[in-house]
Amino acid sequence: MANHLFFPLLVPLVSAVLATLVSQRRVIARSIALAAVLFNLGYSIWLLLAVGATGRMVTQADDFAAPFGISLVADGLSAIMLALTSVMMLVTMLYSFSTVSPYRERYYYYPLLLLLLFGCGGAFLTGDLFNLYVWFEVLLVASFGLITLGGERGQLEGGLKYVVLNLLGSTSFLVGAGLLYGVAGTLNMAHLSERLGTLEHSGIVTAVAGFFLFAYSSKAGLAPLFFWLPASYHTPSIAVTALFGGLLSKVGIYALYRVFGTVFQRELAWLAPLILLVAGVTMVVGVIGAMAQVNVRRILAFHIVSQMGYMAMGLGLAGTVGLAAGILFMAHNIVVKTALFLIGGTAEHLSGTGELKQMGGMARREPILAGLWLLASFSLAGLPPLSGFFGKLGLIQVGLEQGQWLMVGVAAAVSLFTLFSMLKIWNEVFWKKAYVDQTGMPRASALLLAPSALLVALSIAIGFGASPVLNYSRYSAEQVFNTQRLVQDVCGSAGCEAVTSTAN
Amino acid sequence: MSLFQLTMTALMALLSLSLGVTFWRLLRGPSIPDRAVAFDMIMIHLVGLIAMFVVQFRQPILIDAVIVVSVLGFLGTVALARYIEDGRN
Amino acid sequence: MSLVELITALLMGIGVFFVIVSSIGLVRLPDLYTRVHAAGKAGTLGIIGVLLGVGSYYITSVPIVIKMMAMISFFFLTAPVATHMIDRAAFLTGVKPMEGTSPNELQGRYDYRTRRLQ
Amino acid sequence: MLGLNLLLALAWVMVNGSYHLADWIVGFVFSFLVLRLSWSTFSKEPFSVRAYFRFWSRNPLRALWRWLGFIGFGFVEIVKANITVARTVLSPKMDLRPGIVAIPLDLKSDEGITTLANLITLTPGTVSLDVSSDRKTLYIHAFEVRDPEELRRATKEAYERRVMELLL
Amino acid sequence: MYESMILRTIARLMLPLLLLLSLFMVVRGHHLPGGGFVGGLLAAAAIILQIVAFGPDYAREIVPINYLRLAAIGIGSATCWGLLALLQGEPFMAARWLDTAIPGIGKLGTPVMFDVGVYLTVIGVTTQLALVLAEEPTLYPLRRPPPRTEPVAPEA
Amino acid sequence: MTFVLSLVVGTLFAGAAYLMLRRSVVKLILGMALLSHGTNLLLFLMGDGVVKGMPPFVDEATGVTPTAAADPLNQALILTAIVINFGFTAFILALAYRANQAVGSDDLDDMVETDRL
Amino acid sequence: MLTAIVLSMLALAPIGLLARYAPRPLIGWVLGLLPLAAFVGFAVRAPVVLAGSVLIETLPWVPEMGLNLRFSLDGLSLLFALLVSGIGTLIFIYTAYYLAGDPGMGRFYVYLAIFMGSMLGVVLADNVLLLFMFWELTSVSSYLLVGYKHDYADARRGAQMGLLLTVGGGLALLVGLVLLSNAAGSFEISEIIGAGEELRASPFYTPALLLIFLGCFTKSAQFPFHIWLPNAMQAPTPASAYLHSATMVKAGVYLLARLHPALSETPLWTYTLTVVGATTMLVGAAVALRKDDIKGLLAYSTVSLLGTMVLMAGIGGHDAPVALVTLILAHALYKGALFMLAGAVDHEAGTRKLSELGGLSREMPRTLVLTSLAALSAAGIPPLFGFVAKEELLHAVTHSELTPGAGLVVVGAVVVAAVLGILYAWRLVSGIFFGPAAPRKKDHVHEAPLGMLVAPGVLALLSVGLPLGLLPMTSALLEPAVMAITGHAEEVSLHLMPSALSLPVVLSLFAIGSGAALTRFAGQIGAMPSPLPAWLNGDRIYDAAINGLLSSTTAFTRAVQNGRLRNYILYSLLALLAVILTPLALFALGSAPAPDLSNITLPEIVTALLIPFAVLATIRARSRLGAILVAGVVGAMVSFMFVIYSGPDLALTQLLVEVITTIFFLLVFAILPASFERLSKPATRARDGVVALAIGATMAAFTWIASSTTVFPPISAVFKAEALAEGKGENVVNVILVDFRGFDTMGEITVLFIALLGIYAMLRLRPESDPAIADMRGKTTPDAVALGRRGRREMGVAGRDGHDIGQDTVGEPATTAIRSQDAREEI
Ligand code: NA
Ligand code: NA
Repeated sequence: MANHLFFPLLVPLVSAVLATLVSQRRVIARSIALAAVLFNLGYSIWLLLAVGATGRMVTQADDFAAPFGISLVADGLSAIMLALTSVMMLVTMLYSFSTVSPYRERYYYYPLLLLLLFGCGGAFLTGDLFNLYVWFEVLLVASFGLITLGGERGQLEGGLKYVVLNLLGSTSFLVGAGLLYGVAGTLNMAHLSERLGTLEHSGIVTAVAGFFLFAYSSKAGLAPLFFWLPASYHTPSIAVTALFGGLLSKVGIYALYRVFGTVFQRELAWLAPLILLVAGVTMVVGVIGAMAQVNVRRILAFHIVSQMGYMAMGLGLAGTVGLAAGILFMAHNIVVKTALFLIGGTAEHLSGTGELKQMGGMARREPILAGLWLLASFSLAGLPPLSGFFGKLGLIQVGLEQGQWLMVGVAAAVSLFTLFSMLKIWNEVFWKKAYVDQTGMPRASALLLAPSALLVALSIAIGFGASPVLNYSRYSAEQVFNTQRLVQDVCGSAGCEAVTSTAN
Repeated sequence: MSLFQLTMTALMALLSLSLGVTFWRLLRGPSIPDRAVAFDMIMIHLVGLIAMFVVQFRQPILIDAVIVVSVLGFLGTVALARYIEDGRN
Repeated sequence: MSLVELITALLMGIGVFFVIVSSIGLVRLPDLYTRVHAAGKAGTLGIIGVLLGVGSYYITSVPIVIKMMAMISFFFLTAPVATHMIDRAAFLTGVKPMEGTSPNELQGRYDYRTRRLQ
Repeated sequence: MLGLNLLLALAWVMVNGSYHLADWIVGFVFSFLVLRLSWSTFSKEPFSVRAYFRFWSRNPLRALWRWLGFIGFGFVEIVKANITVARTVLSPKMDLRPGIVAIPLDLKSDEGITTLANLITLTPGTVSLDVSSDRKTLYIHAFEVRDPEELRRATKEAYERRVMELLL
Repeated sequence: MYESMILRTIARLMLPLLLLLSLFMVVRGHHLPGGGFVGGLLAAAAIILQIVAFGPDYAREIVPINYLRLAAIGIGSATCWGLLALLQGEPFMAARWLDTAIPGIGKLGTPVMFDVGVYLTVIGVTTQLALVLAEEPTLYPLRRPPPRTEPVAPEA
Repeated sequence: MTFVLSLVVGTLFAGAAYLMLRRSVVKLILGMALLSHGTNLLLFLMGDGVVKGMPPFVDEATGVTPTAAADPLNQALILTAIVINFGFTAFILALAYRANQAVGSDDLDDMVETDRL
Repeated sequence: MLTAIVLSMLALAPIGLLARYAPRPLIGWVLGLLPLAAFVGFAVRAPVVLAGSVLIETLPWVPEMGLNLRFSLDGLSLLFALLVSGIGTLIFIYTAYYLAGDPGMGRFYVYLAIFMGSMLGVVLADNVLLLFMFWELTSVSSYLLVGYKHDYADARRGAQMGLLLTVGGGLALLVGLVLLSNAAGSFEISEIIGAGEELRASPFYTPALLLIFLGCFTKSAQFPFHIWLPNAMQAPTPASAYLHSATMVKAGVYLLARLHPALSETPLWTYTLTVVGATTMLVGAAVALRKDDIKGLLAYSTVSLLGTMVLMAGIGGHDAPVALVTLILAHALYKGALFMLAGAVDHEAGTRKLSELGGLSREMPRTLVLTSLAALSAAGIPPLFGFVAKEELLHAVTHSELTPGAGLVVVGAVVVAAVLGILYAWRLVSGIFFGPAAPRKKDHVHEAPLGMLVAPGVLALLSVGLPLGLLPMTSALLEPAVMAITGHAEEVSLHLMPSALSLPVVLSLFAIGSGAALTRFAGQIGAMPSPLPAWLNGDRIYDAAINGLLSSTTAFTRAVQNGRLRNYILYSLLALLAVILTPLALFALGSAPAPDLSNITLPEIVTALLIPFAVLATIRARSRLGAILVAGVVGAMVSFMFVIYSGPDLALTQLLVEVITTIFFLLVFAILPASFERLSKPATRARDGVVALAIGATMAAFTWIASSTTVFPPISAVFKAEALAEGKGENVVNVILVDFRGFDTMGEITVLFIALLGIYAMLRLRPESDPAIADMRGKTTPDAVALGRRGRREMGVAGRDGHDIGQDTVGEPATTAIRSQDAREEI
């Protein structure tokens, strides 16, 4: 049993408790948090390699056998998500050190971050549907805390929308899990996939899948369920925005991939056209919103929505290659989106405002920042040889192979509009003459630049190392879809149903 | 069904009808304290119903539930009365 | 029906009767201050009757009997407090007593500024 | 406080229905714990071993006896009160003459006044409304007020006197 | 807020009783309805009753605990009991039981101790929430927002 | 009875939906409370049949849980859901209160500054 | 080696930053070594290629996607590679003089170097994806170069227009190339070319070709996408000369030529290119004649030439490819020279407007000579290389594979374009150097420094030198290029003097003659009002499109993201209905069993029915506290259901939570306005009611169907069986919670804990409690200050307030608002 799978959960949890107890001593709290994140980073990189080498790893929480107890399952997708989570957490934490006000730091900023890490880790590792719900709620409530931390009016207003709409999604998840238990009598995803796989076509299962589609789509901010995202993501501290924009919104996509790839494999085939439709609409609506906005973080927030469409497209292509392309795109997007928020946030931080109209002159004043922005925004728009190109190319190739002309066309067109609105920021923030006298404006310190530089470097690295990344994505996608193997890994060679019938 | 159980069922039915009557007061108001009284009475009905359920279905483990409901009824009513004092209805 | 069952049914019947009385009172009585009488007295006695019924049904079980006794004392202690709080809240929030309530010696005794009762 | 502690320990073992020494000890320890936690609600002086060992009453048995008598009295009153209420509520035409009457208090202690107030609420025709902030007046609401002075006198006579026998 | 002597007297009396009841719920929770949650909520209810009767400031003094820390400690201890097995090379939260039952309490094992952690967490969280909410100033009367100058858009 | 309770679940969800579509913050929160009740009741009905008066406890006399006893697993799930929901409700309450305070109104239509262009 | 050249050009780009430090303009010569090295590298390989071999190098990159670092050097690539690196060398030198006084020169060199590397990549790539990658990189570097003077709005606009159009076309190109590769089964260009037959027969041929055309037309500024090119003249002149005339804009032509063997000779190919090319040729020439700005004039003449090249790629026939490569070379030489010379004039005279120039022949004689040479070549006057090219061009159009009618039209168009070309060349030279001198923009206009004339000089002289003696060598260079276009061996022999008086020669002479005759009217023709309506102006259309895009997106976003939570909830509920009700109605509703109403007792039904009543009462409640209470009763009734149906733990927990939540509610919302206001209109309420009923009915149906269908037995039997033995407890639910599924519980208490942290921070950390912040916003309230202080005390940070606030960094909106306000007031 791979009991080490508990460490990336327990280390943040225990650190969060400790950081809570010492929260007023910022240096100690920071050190604890940093140590935990570094541990998770190291662990997740090891896990990435180990899973790649030996395949899926499984353990049972509470030592209660699958499918009755809660399984922890680490496969390629989990490992990728876990690693990206750690990197993003590290980067945003470093960025927080120099940007988050001491007040916010003392009011449990680091414990909340660590608990978010805890929740994400659990969500990525669990193999149990209800347990996934619990982790969703953990990370959700941690995100509630972070998004409202500071108590500004915008945060409260936006936070309320965030909370309410996300809870609708959560409720749908819970209802879906309950209905599925009522029909299929189990909660373990491997067992569920085994049981549902034996059904020819069950109407009620297809209908129940709708709840999950709604729930995860609303977490992922797919159209028409994205409203919470642009309403709230620009309100908290920059570091939090960056973390949420880069990482958190992808948890919904992860769940879509995971649950529809394993449990609802049959329903995925049915729902694929709908998912593609949703994906296309999401891309378009998101980019339209981004074009309309006039504030750095608000533009970027709408871009998250738009990019979610691409990730949903990966699922809508309903197959290993499509999912692999989606995973690649997601990995790219997590990195680049966080980078953009950090860079744009730094410009905002230095300018004292995020309104495009009142900014300017950054290219001359902070050329490194400008360079980073240009790279990151071109990557987002999918210009080669940055990571975004490969993400987009993968989707386009699979889309063309499957004859999804319209989808490919939309995806291509949207990337042009993405470029357009990124140029808007570039023009207004970096190229335009400074709106105000900048003589008194602070300079971007190395600590402020380093996190985004790291991410941009990572984006370039994903571009140049696209081959191994794509291979790993394919490996992960195959693991997701290969439910037979999943069942054997989780419940033993005879399968979960055999375990159940002997136990009864 | 024995006579005793029949009696209990009948009593429970009466009590639940009484609950409905109390509920009417809760809906009707008109003042908040009126609703508070009704709330208190509803909790008392619940205690009664659960207590009778304990007897009818021979479920002594539910007695703890009876205790908790009573405590909560008191707490709820008092808190309600307490925090509406400053209001002007 | 055994004796225990008979007693139980009797006690419970009494209890239910008074609970019903209290809820009818709640509906029929003209103002809040009089309704509180019904709730505070009939409700309490009613529930005590029911609880006594439970106690008598499980008369051989000491823990249950003790619990029932504890609950009865609890109601004795708390039910009047609840009625007092409700009455007071009503008076403070300006709920008018019915026509013909006289005397009203509490009228004007609350000092809204110092939050004291003279 | 020790007495209360023992009383709670007794309640613990009886509620658990198991009377081993271990149960007594556990009950005692738990009771001690909660009493220690809620110490300041009972005692003005800070917690000390001495304060803990101070008994509640000098003559517990007699107090117990008096309390039992009081409860019996109260019970009878409650039944009477309920019959009154039932008659009023169930009569087709309700003829009420309610009123709010202030009753001067001779009782001083919190416990005493509270007991009186509760007793008044549970007895026929009257409900305690509030106690004045200086604790010298109890306001009651009565179903039937024909003569306020008479009500004041009767209440003090019938109830306050009995409570004063127990608590001051 | 008007103080109520009657309520205070009863609330004082209730505190130890309810706390004891909550302990009872926890101890018996493995066998009867109850457990860490119910116990914790009940204990918190006992303290909330004090808040209702005495106000938050005095309630803090009556049971002077930092509830936020209590909650943290609760979570920490719950985790620690789960860690026991992990350190012995078994999955997190694998149960460890003492061989003999503790007289007066019953079988003791990590799940029971975990439940105690839950109990502490729930007390800490619920009570602290009640305290901070009770310490808030009353919300109304609010100043109303200025009247809209722009015409109200039609319903979407 | 399952059928009647299904209808009850439906009314809870309908009420929740209606309340959540109102403009008042208070109604919104009440709607969410109804939503959680509906969800809990729904989960409750998903167990191994609805059983009257036979909770999932080990029978002291026989030492085994009756097979006819209610489904313990979905009850455990509901308990988890209740507690999680408790945390969320508290959070929304506090948030709504603070938003109410910051905006100076409890009309949700006054809280449009963050995202309206 | 090819890989090394391309990648090293890109990798070495940062050395351009040296230009910030080293002595100017000497550094230009040093940096020029970079392209020179590349030029030498290609020159060294030239003999092999000219001998007919193709050099191919392959390095795997992302083989899974078909992307490999595969470069090939054949005749066409060699021609372009030599042009790119050769002209690049000259431009590097020229730049050092042109930008001598510009502090940002280092940056400029970096962009130039990136461009050069990318352009080399485009022409050398033998993998469509690799080609696309470099293709996009040239667009990006062009963007940076055009926007070099980004303080000016026009520069930003020009840069953006170019990038959007070329990247937009690039996306089409990408899709087209992927389609093509899928059809050909390979991403390697050499293999795609080999699969010409299959490709033309493939159903993907038409879409792929159209998409590729879109890419090529935008890149090569074909009508109507040409508008970006004149706007790209915002770039400093070296960039204009290099990218927007000599090299980058020819990438589209290059790609057409490259794919010619595989895709040409279909009506789609031939006529699309012919129509687009000819139109562009005429439009460009006509507009060029009317331009006052010299760079604008040159830009439109480039457009015209690019049209001509596309035309050559399209019309087919034996001679068109020859004409194409000759034109490419000739145009690169004279247009590069003209741009650089125009830059020199601009640099010295301080203006680029013909109306503000004139009579500079005395001050700038050397420039005059070089400009005249280049312009004569551009006009196709013998014996310059431009003439040779024009001969080939006319030869090609008269021997095309078009239908006779179409062929005639094209011949006419080419002749007209040639006449116009002579006219604008004349306008350029005469307008700058002759005629009346306009008032000077600068005081002392004098000859450009010699170094600045080196680069255009070389190109201008090549225009002379190639025909005068180097023609055989040129032919040898162009021959393999033509071979690459046609796909089979061709013989190219350029000659200055026609051997016979053929039709092309006649046409050529006619063009020269009529052009010369019309020169005296050149001014008038240029001053004529445009025959086109004002709105039919590419720039206006572009601006209108951008503005329309912005305003329509704004309107849409305003309507959708309208800030109203209830609308968002409505959308969500409708979406939920869509995804659950549809499958339910389609697949599951039929399987619903009939309701079973037996075995129900009165207490059950009464208490169960109280719930709907309470729900209704909650909705209808006019008083807030009433609503809160009634909702509380719902919770109580639900708990009672739990009691009856064997969930005592649920009942207890539910009830405790219910009451405590209600108390929380009271704590913060205790003092409320007496009643709800009716905020929504009746129609809204009716609509919401319908939605709510639909949701309710759907959920009821789901509950009933799912609870009555049990496809598989639940696993819960195991929990019942194992509770005592494994979990040592009699309360099975509690055993699950703390043991069997304790992990869930772990998460759940964490949720509670996190909620506490969040709420605590929300209630205690108050921006308005902070005197330093709140005073400035005038929002301090005594309560808030007290709470904030209390929070700080609890956090143990009392006494350090001032310190903290001083440190409160600008990232927080609170302080930033103040900061930016201050900053604005200072101005
Ligand atoms: Na275990
Ligand atoms: Na079922």
